Amino acid sequence: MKLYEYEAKEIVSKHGVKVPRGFLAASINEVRDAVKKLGGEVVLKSQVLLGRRGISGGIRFAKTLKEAEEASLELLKMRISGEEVKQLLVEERICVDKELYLALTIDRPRRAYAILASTLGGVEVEELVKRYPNALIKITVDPVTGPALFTSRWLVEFYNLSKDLEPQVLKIIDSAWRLVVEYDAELVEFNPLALSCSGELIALDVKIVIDDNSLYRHRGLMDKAYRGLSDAEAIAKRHGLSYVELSGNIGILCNGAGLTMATMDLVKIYGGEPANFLDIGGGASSDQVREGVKLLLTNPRVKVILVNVFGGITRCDEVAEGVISAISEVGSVKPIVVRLIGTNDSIGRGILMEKGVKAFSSLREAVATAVELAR
Amino acid sequence: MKLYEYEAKEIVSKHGVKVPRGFLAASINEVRDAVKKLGGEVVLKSQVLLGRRGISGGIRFAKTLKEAEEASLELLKMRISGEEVKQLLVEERICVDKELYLALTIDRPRRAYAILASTLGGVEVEELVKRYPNALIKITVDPVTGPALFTSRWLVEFYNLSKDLEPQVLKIIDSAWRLVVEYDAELVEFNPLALSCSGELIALDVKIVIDDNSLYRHRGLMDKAYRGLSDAEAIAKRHGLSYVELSGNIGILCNGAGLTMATMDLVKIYGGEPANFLDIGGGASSDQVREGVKLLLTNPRVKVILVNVFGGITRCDEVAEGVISAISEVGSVKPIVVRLIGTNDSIGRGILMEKGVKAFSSLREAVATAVELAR
Amino acid sequence: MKSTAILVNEDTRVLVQGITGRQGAFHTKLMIDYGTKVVAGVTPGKGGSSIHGVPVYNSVLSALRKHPEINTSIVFVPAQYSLDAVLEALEAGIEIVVVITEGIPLRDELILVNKARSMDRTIVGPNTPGVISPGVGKVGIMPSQAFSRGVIGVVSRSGTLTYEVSMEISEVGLGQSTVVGIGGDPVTGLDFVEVYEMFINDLATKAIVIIGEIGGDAEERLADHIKRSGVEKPTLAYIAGMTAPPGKRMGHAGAIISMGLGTWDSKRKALENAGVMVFKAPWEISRALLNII
Amino acid sequence: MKSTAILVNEDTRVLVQGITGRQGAFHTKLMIDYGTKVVAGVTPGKGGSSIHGVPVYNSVLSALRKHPEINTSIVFVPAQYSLDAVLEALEAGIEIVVVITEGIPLRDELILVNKARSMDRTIVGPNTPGVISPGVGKVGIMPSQAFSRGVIGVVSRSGTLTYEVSMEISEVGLGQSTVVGIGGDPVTGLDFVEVYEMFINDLATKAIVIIGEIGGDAEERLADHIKRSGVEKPTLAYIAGMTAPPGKRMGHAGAIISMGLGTWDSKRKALENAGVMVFKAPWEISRALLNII
Repeated sequence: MKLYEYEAKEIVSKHGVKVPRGFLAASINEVRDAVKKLGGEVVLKSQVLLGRRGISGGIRFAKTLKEAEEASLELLKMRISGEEVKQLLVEERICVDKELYLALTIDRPRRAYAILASTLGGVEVEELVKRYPNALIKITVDPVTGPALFTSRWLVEFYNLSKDLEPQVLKIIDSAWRLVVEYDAELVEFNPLALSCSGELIALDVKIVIDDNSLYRHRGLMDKAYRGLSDAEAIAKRHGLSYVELSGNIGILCNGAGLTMATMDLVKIYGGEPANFLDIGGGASSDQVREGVKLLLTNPRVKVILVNVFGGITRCDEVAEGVISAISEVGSVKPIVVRLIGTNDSIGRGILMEKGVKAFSSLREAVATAVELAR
Repeated sequence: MKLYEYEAKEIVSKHGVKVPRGFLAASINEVRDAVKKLGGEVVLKSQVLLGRRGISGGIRFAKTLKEAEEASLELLKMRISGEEVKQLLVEERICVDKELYLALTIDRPRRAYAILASTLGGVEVEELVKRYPNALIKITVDPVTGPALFTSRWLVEFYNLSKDLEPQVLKIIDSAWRLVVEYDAELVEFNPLALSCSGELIALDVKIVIDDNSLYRHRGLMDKAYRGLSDAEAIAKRHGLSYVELSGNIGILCNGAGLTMATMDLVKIYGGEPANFLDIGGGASSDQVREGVKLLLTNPRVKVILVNVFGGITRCDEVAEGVISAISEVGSVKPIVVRLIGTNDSIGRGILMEKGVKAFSSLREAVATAVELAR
Repeated sequence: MKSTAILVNEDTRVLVQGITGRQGAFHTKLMIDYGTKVVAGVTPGKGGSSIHGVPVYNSVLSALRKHPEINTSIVFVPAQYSLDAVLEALEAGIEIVVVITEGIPLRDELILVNKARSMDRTIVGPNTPGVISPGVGKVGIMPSQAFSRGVIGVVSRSGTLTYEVSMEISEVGLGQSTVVGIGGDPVTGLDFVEVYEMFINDLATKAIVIIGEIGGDAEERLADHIKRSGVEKPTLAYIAGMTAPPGKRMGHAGAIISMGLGTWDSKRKALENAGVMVFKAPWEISRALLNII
Repeated sequence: MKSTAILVNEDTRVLVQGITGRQGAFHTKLMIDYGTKVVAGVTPGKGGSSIHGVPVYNSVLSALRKHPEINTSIVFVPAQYSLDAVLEALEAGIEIVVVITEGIPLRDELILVNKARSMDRTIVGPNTPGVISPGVGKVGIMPSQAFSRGVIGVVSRSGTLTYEVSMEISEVGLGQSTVVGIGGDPVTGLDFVEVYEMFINDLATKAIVIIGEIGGDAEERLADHIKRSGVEKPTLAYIAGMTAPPGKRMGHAGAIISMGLGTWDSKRKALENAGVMVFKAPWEISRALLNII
C-alpha cells in the first residue's frame, strides 16, 4: 500500500528530515492561497498513487501566480494511469546543486533490508540498476537491529558530501528505519534527495510503500488501502481477492498467482485475450468465489468466463458452490467454462453437474473451449 | 558488578514484578519503624554483595518486634565473606506455597542469552545443574530480539501454574530483558520466586549483575562498582588492574589472567604460597604497573614479589619503568624477582639493570628464585 | 550423500502446529491418509484433546517431551502468530519447519528465516504448499492425486501451478522423487539454489524441473548458480507470466524494487544461457522429459 | 581440504582498523616487520594519511574499493566502537576479522559474533592476541620471538600464556604450524572445537596443543567433541588455575553462571576422558610433544 507524497513528507519531516515548505490544495483558490504564502517560484505536484507522474506531465513549475493558476487548472482535470488528480501539493521551488538517490527496501537474496544509494538522483531505480550500476551502492540493513552506525559515514563518503552533513544523512536513514519498525514499510525512497544551493539535504520527493500483509497491526492505515483502486479492484480487495483489469474478453478466475498467470499465458497461446487477472488465493470460501465470479459476470467486456482451480488447500466443492450461487444471484447467461481438479474435485463436479454446468478436468480442453466460445 | 538486593527489587518492582513490602534499615531504630509499619512477621535480610548470605546466617525471621530487634542487633555486627553488614532489608514474611527458580543469563555455547527455570526454587543454580538437571529447563533468548512470546507459555506449563498467572510470568521475563537492554545485565535471577498462598508470584530474592565492560554507557552505575571491594581491590580497580587477595607471602604481578593463574600454579608446585592474584591486563602503562607494584610493596604479608610479564601488546619497557618508579616511591627493600620477555624486552631489561634489578628470561628460574627467597 | 528423497523421507515424524484450526485439522487427516507419520499437534489451550487420533498439546515443548522423535513441523497458525510458532519449533529443536501460512508480514518473515539459518535449520516457505515425496509421505497441502513416485525433482515458487505441472509429469508415467514448494513470498527459507543442490545430490532424482514466475530474481540467481556449477542433471523450467503486461502487479509479488530484473524474458534468457530448457506450457515439459529420461 | 596453515596463509591481505591509534600503529609496524602483507588501514577522519607506508582510509568501503584483495581485518578500535567496526568489515565483505580489543560489552559481542556466523564469516576474538602462522605471517599482537615454523597447532583462550607455551615448543625445536588465540571473553567467534577441527584438516599440523583456563565450559565442550569424533591427532592440554581458590573471580571470567562446570578438575577429567593428555607446567607439554613427534 502506497502513501501519497504529502503524507510521506509529513511523516519524514516529523522525523527531522528536511522537505520543501508546501501546502495541499484541492482547488484553484487553495492553490492561490498556497502560492501567496510561499512567495516566489513554486512546484505543483499531482497527488496520485499510480503511474509515472513526471512523464505524464503531472508536475509543473510556475514562476508567477498566474502561471500557477493556469497549470493547476489543467492538472486538476487530469487523469494519470486512470487515476483522477484530486489534490495538488504546492511547494516552494528549491535551488538544487546536486540530486541524489536514497532508498531503504528489501534485499531478497540477502534476506535482509538494504539501503540503496546513487549519485544520480531523479532517475528511477530500475533504470539506475540497469544502466548505471557503478553509480549505485547497496548497504545491508539487519532486519532486527537496523542500519549500523557506519552507514551514514559510508553514504557521506559515497555521495562525496561535506562531513558536516553526516547528521542530516543519519536523520534520513533513521527516518527510513523508523518507517520499517513502526509502519512495516517495504520501501522508503527519497528521490531525488537534493543537495540544495545553500548546502542542505532536502527530500524533494518521498515514496513510502507499506507491506500489505502487515496492515492488521496498523489499524489506522487500513482504510487507506483502498485509495487509488478502481471499483472492481476495491470490491475484489474487500473480499480478499487479487484483481487486475486487462483489455481482453475472457474473464479468468483461478487459485494462486502462478496458476492464474499460466492460465492467462495459455489463453494467449490459444489465440484468446484475457480480460483480467483474478486470483482467489489459497483456501478461498464459497462466498469469496461467488464474489469473484460476480465481478466477471457483471463486467460488460467479459464474454466468456474461464474458471481454473486446482484444489489443494482450496476445496473444489467450495469453488463449485461459489460459482453456482454467483450465477443464480446475477442470473447471467454468459458461458462459464470450469476446470476443477484436486481436493474434493468429484464433490465439486457433482455440484456443478446438478446445475447443468459442465466441468473439465483437462486444462487444455478448458482453455481451448473458452477461447472458442469467445470468438 | 552486583547490585544490592534492595536496589534490584526496586528496579523490578517498577517493571511490575511483585516483591514483598519492605524497608531498608541501617539501625535498630529504623528496624523498629519498619517492623511497626509492616505489622506481623518479618524477614531481616543483610544487604551484602559477596558470599552466601543464607548459609552464613545473614537472613533471620522474626515473629515479634522483640525478636526483630535482637536479630538485627546481631546482624548489624556481622561480617559476611569479610564484608560488613551495614544495612538490612526488613520485609513482610510471605506465606509460600511453592518456590520456583527463574534467571536470565548468558548461554556461552549458544552465544545467546538464556532463561533458566526450575521447579526447585531456593536452591543455588550450580546445585540445580549438577544435582537436579531434570528439574531445569533452558530457553534460548535471542540477543537482539529478546524472549519470544512462547516463553511465558512454556514457563507456565513447566512450572505447572494456573494459566491466569501467564501475565505475571510475562512481566517477570520482560523485567529481566529490560535489565539486559537498559543496563547490560549479565545475570538477573529471581530465586526463590514464590507462588504465594494467595496465588500470586512474588520475587522473594532478586539478584542483578551488570556487565563491567558496559559501565561506560551506564554512568549512573559507575561509582557503585567500588562497593563491597577491599581497599586494595578498590585501588587496583581504579587503576584498571584486577586484584584478588590470597593467603600466602609471594606477591604476584603478571599480564593476562591465564599467565597470572599459571604463575600462581607454578609457585605452588615449587612449594611457595601466592599472596595474591594481580593481573595488569593487556597494554598496561608504566603508571599502572607502578601502582600494582606499590600495592604489593605496601602489603605487610608480602615477603617477595614475583613479576612475570610476557610482552605482546604490553611493552616490557613500560613494565620496567613502572617497577623502578614503584621501588623509588615506596623505598622498600623487599626482594623483587622480575621475569621479562617479549615486546621490547631488551629495553626493559636494560632499564632494570641500570637500577640494579636483575631480570630473568626463564620462568622456571624466576619462580624457583622467588620461592627460595620467600622461605 | 545418499538419499532416496529430499526433506521428507521414511524417518520424517511430523508435528502439526495449529492442528485444531479448520485447515490444520483437514490437512492432518489428508497427510495421515497419505501415509505420513503425524505424531502430535499443538494448539495453545487445547492440550489434552485429540484430532484424527493425533494427540494435541499446549506447546511444542510438551509435544517434544512426549514425542522426542519429531523432526519436522508443519505450521497452519494464523499469520499474526506464525513468527512465534516458528521460533517455538526452532527452540524445541525441530529440524525442518514447513510454513503453510499465507500473508505473514515481511519483517516477521525476515526475522524467522534468518533465525533458522543462523541455527542451521530448514524453513520451507512461508506461503508454500509444502513438500511431498510421492509414495513416502507429504508434509503439505497438495492434492495427492497429482503426484506419483518417480525420478523427477520438482521445485517451485508457485502452489497450484506445481500441481498442474506435476500432474503432467505423473500422466506421462515419470513421476516425482520429491516436490518442493519454496513459497511465493519475496523472502523464503529455502531458495531455488538450495533445493536444486539437494536434488543434484539425491540419487532418486534423474532430472530437475523448475517452476517459476515473473517478479523477483530467484530464477536469475538459480541460473547464475547453474552457470557456475555446470549442468549436472538435465534441468527444465516453466515460468508463468509470459503474457502479463509490464508494470502491473500480479498477486503477491509486491512493490519491492525489482532491481531491473524479474521479467519473463530476463528469466528465460538467464536460464537458457545456463543450459536450462525453458517451456511455455506445462505439458511441453513432460513431453520433453520423456525424451530425456 | 589441503592447507599448510590455518586462518593466516600466503594469500592473507590485511586491513588494520584503528591504524592510527597507539596500539594500531605500533603493531602494524611489527606485523609488517614479520612479513605480513598489511595493505591498508582505516581511521574515520584520517583518510589520506599513511602509517608506516600503509595508506589510511576513512572507511572500510573506500579501503576495499582501492584494495579489493583484502580478505582479513584486524581491529584495534576502542571497545565503544568495536561493534560498529566489525559490522563495517563484514558488510564490506571481509572474510576473517581478528578483534584484538579488550573490554567490549557482552551484548555487543553477542551481536557481532552472531552476525558474523549468520554470514558464514570468521571472527577471531574478541580479546584475542590474534593468529600467527610462523614464517608465513601474523595478524595479531604476539611477540614474534616466541614462535617458530613447525608442526604443532596451538589454540588458546589466553593471551600471554600462549606465548609462554609456544616459546617452550619453539625451544625444543618443534615449532608451530599456526597459533590461534580464540579470545578470553565468555563469548567468542571461533571456539576451541572449530579451531581444533581446522587443525585436524591441516596438513601442516601433526599434533594439537590446547591452552585453557578455569571458568566457563569451553574445554569441556571440546572434550565432548573429541570424545565423539575420536582422537585423530595427538592432543595435549595445559589448563591454568589449578590452585586458584574456588569462589574467587580471577580476572575477566565474570559472574556468568558456570552451570556447575569450569573447575580445573572438571576440565582435566573431561579432557583426559576424551584421550587428551593434561599437563601442569608449560615445559611439560613441550617435553611430551618431543616423545610423540
